[in-house]
Amino acid sequence: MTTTVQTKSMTMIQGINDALRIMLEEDENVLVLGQDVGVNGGVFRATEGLYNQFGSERVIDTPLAESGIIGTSIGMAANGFRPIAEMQFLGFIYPAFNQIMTHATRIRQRSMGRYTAPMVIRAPFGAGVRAPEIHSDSVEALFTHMPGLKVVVPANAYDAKGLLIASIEDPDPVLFLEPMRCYRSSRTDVPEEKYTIKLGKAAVRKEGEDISVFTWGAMTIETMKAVEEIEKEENASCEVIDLRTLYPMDKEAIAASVQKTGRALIIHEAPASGGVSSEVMAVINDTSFLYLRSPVERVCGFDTPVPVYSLENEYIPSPEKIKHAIRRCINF
Amino acid sequence: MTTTVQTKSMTMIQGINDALRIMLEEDENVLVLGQDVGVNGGVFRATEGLYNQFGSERVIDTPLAESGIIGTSIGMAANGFRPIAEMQFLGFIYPAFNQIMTHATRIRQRSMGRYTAPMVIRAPFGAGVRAPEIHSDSVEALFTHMPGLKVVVPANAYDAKGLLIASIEDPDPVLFLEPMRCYRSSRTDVPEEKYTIKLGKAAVRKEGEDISVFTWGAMTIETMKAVEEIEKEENASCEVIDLRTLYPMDKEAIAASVQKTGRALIIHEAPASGGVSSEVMAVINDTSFLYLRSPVERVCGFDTPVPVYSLENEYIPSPEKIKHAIRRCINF
Amino acid sequence: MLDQFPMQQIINEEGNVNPEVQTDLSIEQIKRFYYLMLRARMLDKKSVNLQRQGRIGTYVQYEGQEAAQVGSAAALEEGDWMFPTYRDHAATLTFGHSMRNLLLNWRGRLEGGLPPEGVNIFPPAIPIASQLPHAAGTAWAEKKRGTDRVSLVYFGDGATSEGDFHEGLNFASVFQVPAVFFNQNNGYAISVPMKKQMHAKTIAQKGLGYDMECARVDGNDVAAVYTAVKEAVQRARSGGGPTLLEAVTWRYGAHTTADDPTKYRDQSESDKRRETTDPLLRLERYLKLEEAWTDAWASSLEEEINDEIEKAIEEMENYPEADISQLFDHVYDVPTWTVQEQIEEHLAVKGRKA
Amino acid sequence: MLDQFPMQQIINEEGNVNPEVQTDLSIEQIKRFYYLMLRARMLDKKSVNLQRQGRIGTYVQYEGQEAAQVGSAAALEEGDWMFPTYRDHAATLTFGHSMRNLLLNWRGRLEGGLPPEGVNIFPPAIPIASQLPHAAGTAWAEKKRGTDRVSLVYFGDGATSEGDFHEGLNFASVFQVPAVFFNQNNGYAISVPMKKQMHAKTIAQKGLGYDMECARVDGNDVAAVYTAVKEAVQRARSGGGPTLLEAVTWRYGAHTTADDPTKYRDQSESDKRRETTDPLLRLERYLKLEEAWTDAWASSLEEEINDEIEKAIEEMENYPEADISQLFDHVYDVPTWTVQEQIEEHLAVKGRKA
Ligand SMILES: Cc1ncc(C[n+]2csc(CCOP(=O)(O)OP(=O)(O)O)c2C)c(N)n1
Ligand SMILES: Cc1ncc(C[n+]2csc(CCOP(=O)(O)OP(=O)(O)O)c2C)c(N)n1
Ligand SMILES: [Mg+2]
Ligand SMILES: [Mg+2]
Repeated sequence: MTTTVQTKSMTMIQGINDALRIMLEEDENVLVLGQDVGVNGGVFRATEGLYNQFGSERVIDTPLAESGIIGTSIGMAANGFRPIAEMQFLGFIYPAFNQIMTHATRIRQRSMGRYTAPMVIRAPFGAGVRAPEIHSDSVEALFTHMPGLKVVVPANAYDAKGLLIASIEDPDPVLFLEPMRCYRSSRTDVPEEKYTIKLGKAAVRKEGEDISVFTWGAMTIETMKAVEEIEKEENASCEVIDLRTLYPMDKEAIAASVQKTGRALIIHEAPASGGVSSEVMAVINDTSFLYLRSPVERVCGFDTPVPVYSLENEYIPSPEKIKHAIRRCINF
Repeated sequence: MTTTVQTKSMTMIQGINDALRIMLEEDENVLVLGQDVGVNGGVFRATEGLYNQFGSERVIDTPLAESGIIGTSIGMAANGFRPIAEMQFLGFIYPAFNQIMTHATRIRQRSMGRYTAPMVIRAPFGAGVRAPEIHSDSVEALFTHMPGLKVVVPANAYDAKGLLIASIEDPDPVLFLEPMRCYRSSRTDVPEEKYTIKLGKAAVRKEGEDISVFTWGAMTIETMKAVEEIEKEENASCEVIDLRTLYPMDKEAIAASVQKTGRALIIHEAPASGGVSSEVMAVINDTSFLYLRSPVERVCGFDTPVPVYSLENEYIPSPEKIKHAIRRCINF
Repeated sequence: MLDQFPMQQIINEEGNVNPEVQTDLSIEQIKRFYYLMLRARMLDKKSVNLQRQGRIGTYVQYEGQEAAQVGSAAALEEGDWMFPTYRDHAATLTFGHSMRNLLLNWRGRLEGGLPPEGVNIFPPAIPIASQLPHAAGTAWAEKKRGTDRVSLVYFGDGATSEGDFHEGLNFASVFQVPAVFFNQNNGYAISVPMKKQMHAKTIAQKGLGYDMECARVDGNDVAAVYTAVKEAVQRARSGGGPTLLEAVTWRYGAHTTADDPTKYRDQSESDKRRETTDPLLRLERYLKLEEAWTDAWASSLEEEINDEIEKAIEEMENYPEADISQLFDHVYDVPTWTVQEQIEEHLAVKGRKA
Repeated sequence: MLDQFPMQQIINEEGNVNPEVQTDLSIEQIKRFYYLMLRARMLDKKSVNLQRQGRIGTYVQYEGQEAAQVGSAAALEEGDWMFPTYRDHAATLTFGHSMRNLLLNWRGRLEGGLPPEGVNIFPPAIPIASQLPHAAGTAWAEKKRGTDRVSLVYFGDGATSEGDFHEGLNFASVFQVPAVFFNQNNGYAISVPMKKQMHAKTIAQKGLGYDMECARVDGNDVAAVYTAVKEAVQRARSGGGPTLLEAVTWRYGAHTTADDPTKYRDQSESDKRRETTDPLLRLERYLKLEEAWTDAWASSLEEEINDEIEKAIEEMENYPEADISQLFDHVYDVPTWTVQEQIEEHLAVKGRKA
């Protein structure tokens, strides 16, 4: 028996919109709320059309107050709803830090399971779209040190839709990070129907033998470019793994790949120190120490704020830098 | 020529109080502010006597609003003062996250050096004093991924005084974390006069040959205990390094020790994932890969919130667990 | 503003009923309030003793605030939501929390945050003012579902300084949710007196910025508190939106058993108030004036409550030790592999030792 | 509340002076305001064009809000502090910011946040409302030093929802610092209209919760804005504490050049307002009534301003490219080893490639 799945070529922003629509249709407890998500359809158009289809009781323009948005979402989640709260940019999540850190992530434990916070916090993030300062912050690492939360980062339309639906259905709070640079940079074939991608599972973007390259979000773009080039320039075969979920990380996938290749490189645009790369290194250390043929390398943002946009191209890890690191690893 | 330094046996809380008093005396631009720091002398008595000595214009009881405390401190710092702001517990710093992340740490760069924020944020932290939930959070890692900020953690009275004075004199914002459990747990001889300890420098608490154990704050207590015991139980010699500054980390000290011993263990009470231990591992990877004889080990808190106090002894890394990790490392 | 927000009172310090107020509170209801306040006070006093004896940990007393807490809690109905702070055990007890669990709270037990099934009480909020948006959220959810349930949230004078106070009130007013913001103005946030906390003379007036109903009541007059909260709750139930209430009260004791109030205030003020504004004494005076008081009745109550408390203490002390599974249970619905590995390691090391 | 906070006006839409108001504004001052507003408007229009031509990046327009910004900025004196948002370039320009640097801001240059030496303007705040506590802080510092300098902080209607709005006002009022909180209520926070932002009918009334002086002015009447701010500034200077002012205005255009306002409002409202409430047109009418207007004067101003703008654009376009050192300079006083290593590596890879 074969089933045919209707697919449609979508940008990531369409995949996200589609996931939201499907879940709003399916479950009357699903709500979308945030600044400009209603009438305006979101500053990136992620919620376009939803206000008209579902009305102001389900797709809600809120006051400009991140702590209020998350705080009231916690109350609604504890009382039966499934809020999907948008932070207009990840760099504006900081005022809600207390609500996320002390409540969204802890209410399940604090109430011994009586109250839970099944909610999704969506946030566009990352550099490369020439946005003003703060807008481009990549602070995913902060949220991987926050027990009770899951952190998800899709890199294409297919993953975005499947991971977002899985996040909405997840019984725990999920931070869903949307790399702005991927919103419209490419299209993928996406099933029109509902499907989910299990949280916590990485995706092998490209198989290879000589080095494992770990990345996520928009840095998959630079990474794939670098890998394509270097495979032509050198006699090297690279494995590229998109982690997709940053907490909990896919330990098996990391270990399996490093144990095969013996070398590892991690790419992210956030500052190196305290970045998620360190945790990937820790997982490699814990699982694959004896397999390593060279130190783990990382290519990351500088230990500086993401710069104003005139300098962001210097800031974002370039294919050149990635290639350099691959070479150093392979020739160690 | 010899100079005699007058010393006094002090607890850490006395060392802190002494540092504050000396700096308030020396520099009229130094201010102390926070909740209950004035008339009451601080909930841990860190500011005892200062209100009476310096008056309400220099030692200031503020409203109960962390963002307001840090935000106004930024304005005062940019306008010539050196505020020392107390967060009553580190777990209550979260409402000020935005002010720290987007302003205190960035105003120097955003204004190309015109405005700066030479301020210290003091915060008691850590488990083990049977405090209610949130009070015991150890979230130092979050602040090591925040370019523009320095993060300091003393473990005894001598370091507390010298590091706090250095922090107050530092031209950049410093987060000064005070392990509550160390406040009165021991005494050290502390010079009565003013002295500083350079930020960014670790301290070798005990030299050894077979393994490097890195830790900071209250975990120096468990670590020293474990090391003392294991050196009797096994034929092993352990080097213990108190990092003291978590950002920027003392790379030289870490590398020198690991290159000598070939083994490393990191202890902290914060959750393992995304903890500062991962960054120490990264530094070891980057500097000392070829010297490593076994995987780096870590003994940390669980990936859970710090529990309510009935379970905190299960949560805090025990000497037993530290010994176990040392054995595993040495017998690898 | 003091004129605009006079302190509403029904029973004054001498036990006389304000002749200008229409109240339909019966003697029976007043007696019930007296019982509830006595129960709360006796539990509080006992808890302070338990702390001194080392049988529970640091404790947060509420003596003096019984009228504010009992009067407000009594205005709720089953199914309503309550959001307490660490100091609001008189309120949660009144609303049906388990005395044993309240005591377990001070033993550092998660059970302390767990009310009986069907009683909607959030675990007490520790980060000041963070619970206000939650209350707006649960109320909003009820409004969306079309029920008539309301949310009642407690917070102190100090809490009004936090951003979450403002955001909670603003959301509640914008979405006109059925929430009652109940402030206990006990004059101090630990050592910080109200005049250092705000330039405003009342907390009630803070409702003006949200075009929200707001009022100020004598928080030591249980009848006034009950009446004001009842009115606010009714308004909320019937779609009239949120209310901000300020109940002016006083804590007799320290901020917590770890606090020394003599560092920042003259405790003789508390002694004076015990003789004057005390919420229980006031009802005693009232009931005596109404000739509804007998010493026998009062001591029978005391006996009954004493038994209840002793039983709860026994249950608390016999309660099984916290199991290590409580560390990681309920962090996620299903524990992540990180925690699983950590716990296995932990148990392995412990086992080795044992 | 609308009655309690009437919209203060000095020059009405037809250019007539409100006979009930005592004003000592001279014709010369009004002409100066006209010039400053024209300068701001011409720069704004030019900037929108530059953005369309790709010569600067996304731009935030303020057309329509010139009276609010110019009138308030003109009330400051040298040494005072200004805290703008991304939309307040008419204010910063008036207070002495460099036109070239303002343009560089839209090229993603740090210089955009840097005013000339001696001009105290903070870089424009991006996280909404975060600048209010800063303004309270600089004002507090001046008070401590005993100077008479004040802080003036700009923020929008949307900003009033953030916790920092509340905390900033509360600190300012508790410590009675010389700060003026100047709200530009342009009716929208991106797409969100005021009525979804707050239940209150005015922003001025939010001062009541802090016992703070507060008032509401016609933000398109530069004379009214100037007068109200001047009064608040004088009060602050002389120890009278902070003030909250609401200036009711309107942005004609989009939120930014990346925004499409037709998604959420009828732009014909802007067209209508250009003919009625416009701040420049109003002064033109006033000056004509006063027989102080000549077309020659107006076009000489235009010419002068045009030259200034063209010169600034040239400077902006000839400005040297951002050097990579700007990435790490000024992150710390002295760069940490981490950054140093990262930059060395970066330059090495670049060098290798070059
Ligand atoms: C965000 C936050 N900051 C600081 C504290 C520490 N703290 C605990 S109680 C308290 C005072 C609270 O005063 P108030 O709101 O008046 O309530 P009360 O204790 O008087 O009932 C403070 C500062 C906290 N719990 N949370
Ligand atoms: C903390 C924060 N949240 C969200 C944003 C995104 N944002 C930028 S401008 C804006 C609307 C601001 O409205 P208002 O305060 O009325 O000022 P206006 O833009 O109308 O001048 C929003 C939501 C931000 N910059 N900061
Ligand atoms: Mg209080
Ligand atoms: Mg606006």
